[in-house]
Amino acid sequence: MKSIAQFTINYAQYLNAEGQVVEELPAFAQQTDALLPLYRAMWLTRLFDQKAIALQRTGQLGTYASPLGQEAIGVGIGYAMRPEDVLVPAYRDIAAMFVRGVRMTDILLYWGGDERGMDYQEAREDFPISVPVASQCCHAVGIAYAMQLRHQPRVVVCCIGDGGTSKGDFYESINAAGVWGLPVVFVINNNQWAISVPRSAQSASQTLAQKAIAAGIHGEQVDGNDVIAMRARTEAAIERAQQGEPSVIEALSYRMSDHTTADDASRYRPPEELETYAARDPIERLRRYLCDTGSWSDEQQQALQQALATEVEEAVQQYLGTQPQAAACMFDYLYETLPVALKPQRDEVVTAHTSEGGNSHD
Amino acid sequence: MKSIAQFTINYAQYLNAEGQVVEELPAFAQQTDALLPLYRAMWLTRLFDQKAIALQRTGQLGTYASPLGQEAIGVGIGYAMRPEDVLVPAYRDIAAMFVRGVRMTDILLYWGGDERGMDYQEAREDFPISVPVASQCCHAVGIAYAMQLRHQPRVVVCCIGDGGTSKGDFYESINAAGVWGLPVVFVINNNQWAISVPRSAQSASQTLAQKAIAAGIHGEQVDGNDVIAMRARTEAAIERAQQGEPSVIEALSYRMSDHTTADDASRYRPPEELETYAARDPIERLRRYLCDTGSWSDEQQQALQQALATEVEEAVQQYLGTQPQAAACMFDYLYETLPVALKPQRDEVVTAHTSEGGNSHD
Amino acid sequence: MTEVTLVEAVTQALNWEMAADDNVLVLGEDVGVNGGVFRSTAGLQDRFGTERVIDTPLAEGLIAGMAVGLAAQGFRPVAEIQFMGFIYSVIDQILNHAARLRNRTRGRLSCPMVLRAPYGGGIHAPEHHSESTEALFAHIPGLRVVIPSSPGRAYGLLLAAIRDPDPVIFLEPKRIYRLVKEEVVDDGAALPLDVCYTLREGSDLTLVSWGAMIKETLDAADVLGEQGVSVEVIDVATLKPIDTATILESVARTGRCVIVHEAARSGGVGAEIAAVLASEGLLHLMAPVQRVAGYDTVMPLFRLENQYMPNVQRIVRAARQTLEFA
Amino acid sequence: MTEVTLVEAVTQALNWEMAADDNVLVLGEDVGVNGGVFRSTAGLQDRFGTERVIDTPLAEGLIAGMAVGLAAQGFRPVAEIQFMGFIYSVIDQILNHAARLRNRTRGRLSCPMVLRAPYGGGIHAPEHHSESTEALFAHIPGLRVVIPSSPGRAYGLLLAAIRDPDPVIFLEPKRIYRLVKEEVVDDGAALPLDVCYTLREGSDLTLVSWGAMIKETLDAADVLGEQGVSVEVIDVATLKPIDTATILESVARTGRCVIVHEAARSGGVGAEIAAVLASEGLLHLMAPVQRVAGYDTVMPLFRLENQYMPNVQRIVRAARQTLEFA
Ligand SMILES: Cc1ncc(C[n+]2csc(CCOP(=O)(O)OP(=O)(O)O)c2C)c(N)n1
Ligand SMILES: Cc1ncc(C[n+]2csc(CCOP(=O)(O)OP(=O)(O)O)c2C)c(N)n1
Ligand SMILES: [Mg+2]
Ligand SMILES: [Mg+2]
Repeated sequence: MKSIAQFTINYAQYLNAEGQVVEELPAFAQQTDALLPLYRAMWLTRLFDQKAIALQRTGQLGTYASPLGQEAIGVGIGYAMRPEDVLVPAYRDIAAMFVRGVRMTDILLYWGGDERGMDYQEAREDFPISVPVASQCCHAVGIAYAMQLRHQPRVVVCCIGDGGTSKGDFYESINAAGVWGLPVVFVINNNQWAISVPRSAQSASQTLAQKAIAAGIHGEQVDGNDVIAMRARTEAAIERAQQGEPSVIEALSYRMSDHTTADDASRYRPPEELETYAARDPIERLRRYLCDTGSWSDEQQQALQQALATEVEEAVQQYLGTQPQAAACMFDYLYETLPVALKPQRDEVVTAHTSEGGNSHD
Repeated sequence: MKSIAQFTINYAQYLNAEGQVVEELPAFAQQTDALLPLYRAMWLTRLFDQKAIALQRTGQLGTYASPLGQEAIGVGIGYAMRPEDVLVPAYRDIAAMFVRGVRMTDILLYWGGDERGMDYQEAREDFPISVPVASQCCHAVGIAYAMQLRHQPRVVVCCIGDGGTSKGDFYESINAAGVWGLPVVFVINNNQWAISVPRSAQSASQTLAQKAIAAGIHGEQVDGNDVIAMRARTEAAIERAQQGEPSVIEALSYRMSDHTTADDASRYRPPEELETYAARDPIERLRRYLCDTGSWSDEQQQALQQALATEVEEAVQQYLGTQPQAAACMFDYLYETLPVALKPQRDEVVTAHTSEGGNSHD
Repeated sequence: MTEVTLVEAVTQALNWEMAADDNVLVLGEDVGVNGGVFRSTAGLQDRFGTERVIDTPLAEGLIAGMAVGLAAQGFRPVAEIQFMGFIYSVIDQILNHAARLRNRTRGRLSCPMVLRAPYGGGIHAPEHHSESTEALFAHIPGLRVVIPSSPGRAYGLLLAAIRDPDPVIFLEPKRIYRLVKEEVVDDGAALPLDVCYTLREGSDLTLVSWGAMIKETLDAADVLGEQGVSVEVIDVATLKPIDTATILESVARTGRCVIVHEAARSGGVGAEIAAVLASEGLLHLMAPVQRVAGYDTVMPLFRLENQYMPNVQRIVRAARQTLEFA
Repeated sequence: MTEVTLVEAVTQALNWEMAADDNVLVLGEDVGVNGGVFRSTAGLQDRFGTERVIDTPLAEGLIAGMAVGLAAQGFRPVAEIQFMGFIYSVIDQILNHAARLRNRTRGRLSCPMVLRAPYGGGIHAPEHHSESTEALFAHIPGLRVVIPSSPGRAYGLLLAAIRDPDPVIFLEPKRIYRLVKEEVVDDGAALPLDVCYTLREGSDLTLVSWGAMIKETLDAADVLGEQGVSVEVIDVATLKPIDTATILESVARTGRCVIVHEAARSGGVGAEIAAVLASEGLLHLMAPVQRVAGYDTVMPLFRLENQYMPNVQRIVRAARQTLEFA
């Protein structure tokens, strides 16, 4: 027997859990000022998250999936991407979506049961949240193929969870990305859980990054709670992607919340885990670094939280004040033009909800 | 960045293309006599194959998928397996099926459009041929799980093609096998083509064996035209599987035929390839070795071919002489007991084909 | 004898049969420690162990295909798909393998598996969590498709499904998982498959439905009853194969039929029932067969889901039209 | 103007539209160098290059999902699934994404893709290669399902499908791929979707069918014609949404209807048509609506496939029963 192929998986971290620099910082992070927008974006996500959960608990929002503790992944991705790139998110990727310009109101509308929350005003080519786990990976391949075919200097970033990597769609997609050398980056948010199923029960693979080896593409592991590493490694992957080298990035993090507001993690999760991972919080880590380098003060912190709280509150008010859609709208975007055969059904809805004092615009 | 995981893929070959020993032979192959049954089984498959193609060409068989040039893979698998193991084959794996005891008549019935060709008399727990590519891998996982749960010292061997490795089912299955440490061996017949799509267009991965890395299980490459290597490495994999270590074996070979009798490979295949690979033929290679070691003569060869030709001819006659099933049989194995609601449909078929002079047994 | 909800009845049936038959296994996503996202497998892993109550990786095709392999080995796997919105990746395995393993091997191998999934709208669930696509399965030869509409039928039909020697798709109307409690004798008694359940007898009109819509249908029958209409209510229960005899016999008496289902109208199982009436029952029809169903559009997100789904008002309106037809 | 077969008409339409619109792409297994296992994409890769005529890895879910991504970027992908027997892995992408991308984004993104697949029995193909499961798609809101039955309609309807701004499942009856040649003007003229095609006018009986069964249906109409029966033959052509107006109008005149399809009877698209007749057409029905269809069993391997599929004899028998009903 002779060895015919060898592979290595690397791991990247710049700031450790204590906020100490463990590796020379990438260029963009040399000026601490440049880190403030990332810090702000992580805080925005966190405050939004608290509010969304409060809305859900008070019956003003439907089921909602919290990104608590994983804000660095999305913010890193968001800042690594250029406006012309395309994000293909899963349901827990609102941090990245916010950076992309998706309004908080839209996210609330979506989880509040209103399709208009997927009609983003910015980043209009980004895909809406994908609920069927891993299915979005195939879309990312198609979008990346489109970019390649048009010789556009653009890249797709596709998000997926650790659980999602067990699904065939993920594998079929990374494999196809390799075949065509597509401009796409797959980022795995390895938050250690897929609802109640721990990472160890999803795959015997030592890392999730090594899934890339099956596709013959680049794979690496990144500390997903280090926003500097997330941004730096995603940028590097975007750069490679544009040269025809797709990647898989496994971002190590932890789901500090329940799976969604419909879940109760205490049923299956050892409580110690929360403590362990709380100590690795991505926001606290950057705050320490900023403070230690003298770039951040308690006053600034207070001002930031106040400003963001106001922003969030405005979005909530806009959400709560949004008039419901007319019932008949359920037919209005089904096809570009409603087929004749469906008109009577639409009419029935219009009649039913006009006579009931509904607010059909028809 | 630090390296956190390393992987290696090995390659095994005992007899090279010229029939020379390049690595110390495994125990079972030390006595050349022990190789004769394997040699015989490869020849049987090849003669059967010629006959099947002839039947198809003369309108006596439907579409048929030839294993020409890949006989060593199936024969190696067949001899590595114990009767109590379970084979889960694809459509090109008749060499292994014959060794398992499936009758040539059954294979002819199957490709001749008769379900009875899947009612094997031996190896009754083996799965029938799977036409939907890669779907059989999931069955293998279920069967292996059953064996593990019953603490049986049995193993599943599941066959798939190089094209099949691109399909999510394959990946979902090897991944699950890893999670539970199941007694299963996946053998990839890498015959370089999936109909008209070359291996290089299926995946950017350097080997197909490395797909195993994504599942955290053992993967290796074997010369699939070396029946000694195929048997030895499959045996080793079966041994490991019983200890809870599943494997992927990539068997390197070449599809010397058209994809099926419905295909015309000259449309897409560079003719040089056939020459290159003809020189690596698995049967000729073993013949050379046997002759070189003085274990085989031209007379023996002639006698063998004659004996096998007779065997094949008997199977063909049995096939051609098989009475068709009664039309109503299309209802008789649908459920254990035909639901009342379906009786009228069955009656209709009985009536139609009795009045037409059909041979319904009803 | 205690009062249980529909979802508790499912758990009871699973408990009963796992205790009675070592070959019964449960597998799916989050069915183990978590006891299922709706708690339908709660306590099973504690009682029967991690080997028989299996948390799988997140891969629905694998779950279904694995169940085929287990079933071929003589196990009776009860596989759960977490929501019907994620069931579509199993269709390949179900249609190409499970539903025909017995047929293709002329009985050498068989596939006594159950595939359970919660389905339907009305609980303000997220996107892709509210559809009713039972018709996709009801068209596949070799399957049974079973839908309970009460705790008692959930218990008895699930036991029957597990014991059935062939594959059964068992769809659970999640909107009524906890709607009512009912006394269910936990004695392991199965209910017959392949038959409709006549929930109420009547002579003026036949209402045919299944799943969660049985509630609205019964409520509509109440309303109509108050108006002096004698309504027969039939729960189809097994949607493949359909017991058309019971429906035809009923309509032969009432002459009028309204079919109610949550799934999109076109190509829903209601179409098959109406088609049978249009052929075998035509002579008895005194009025057009109406279908009160989901519209032929994507199930809206939850703010509008109630405007999508049939309700008592729509059923009563259709029933009145049917009754007044002359 | 030359005579072409149905499969050649498909190739012509693809050629025309790829030349006319740079955004049209073809992707699938073996569609490139090989030109498709039925030669329907023959020559396209030579003419339009490997980037626009894409041989994909063997992964149907990927093909469909990738088409969604391409379509969202403004391309018009025409994806091929090699045989309908392998189409089931795309249902997740088609139902959960393609069919609702426009709806869920309120029109921000859309999905102008075509998914082509050869389907149906009668060519002595291997296992899993002969089924007709169009009903699975015809139930999915947001889709169009189109089936041509002649070279001319293959050409015109495929062009329409590619130009349609929404997803279309385009199923090609492979038994008649090369059955007849017909003159087709290769001028890029599309035929309308969403309408039935009345192939023959008549006043005694309406025969409704689609796909390859149009041949048997027309043959049966001939036989009946010789018996003095005036038969109207309707090719449904678009199975989702169905142009029920044309069918209803016809049956209003003839009072009698037989529906013919190759797919299994229960839950087939014939059920929907019969159901519409049972509601909106009831007053005109002078005889039960019959369905001559595949049986509700697994399509047998090819030795018995002809006993499974409807034939002229079965259609004529049903027609006579319908005509003689009083
Ligand atoms: C295909 C599919 N199967 C099942 C589900 C139900 N479900 C929703 S989230 C989830 C777990 C996903 O875990 P992971 O991929 O790790 O993402 P996370 O939620 O941890 O971000 C499951 C099983 C789904 N949405 N899609
Ligand atoms: C899921 C699926 N898709 C497509 C096909 C059609 N098809 C039959 S064989 C084949 C190629 C398979 O290639 P490979 O896996 O390399 O096996 P080989 O035929 O070379 O043995 C294809 C595309 C199929 N049978 N199943
Ligand atoms: Mg996770
Ligand atoms: Mg191959």
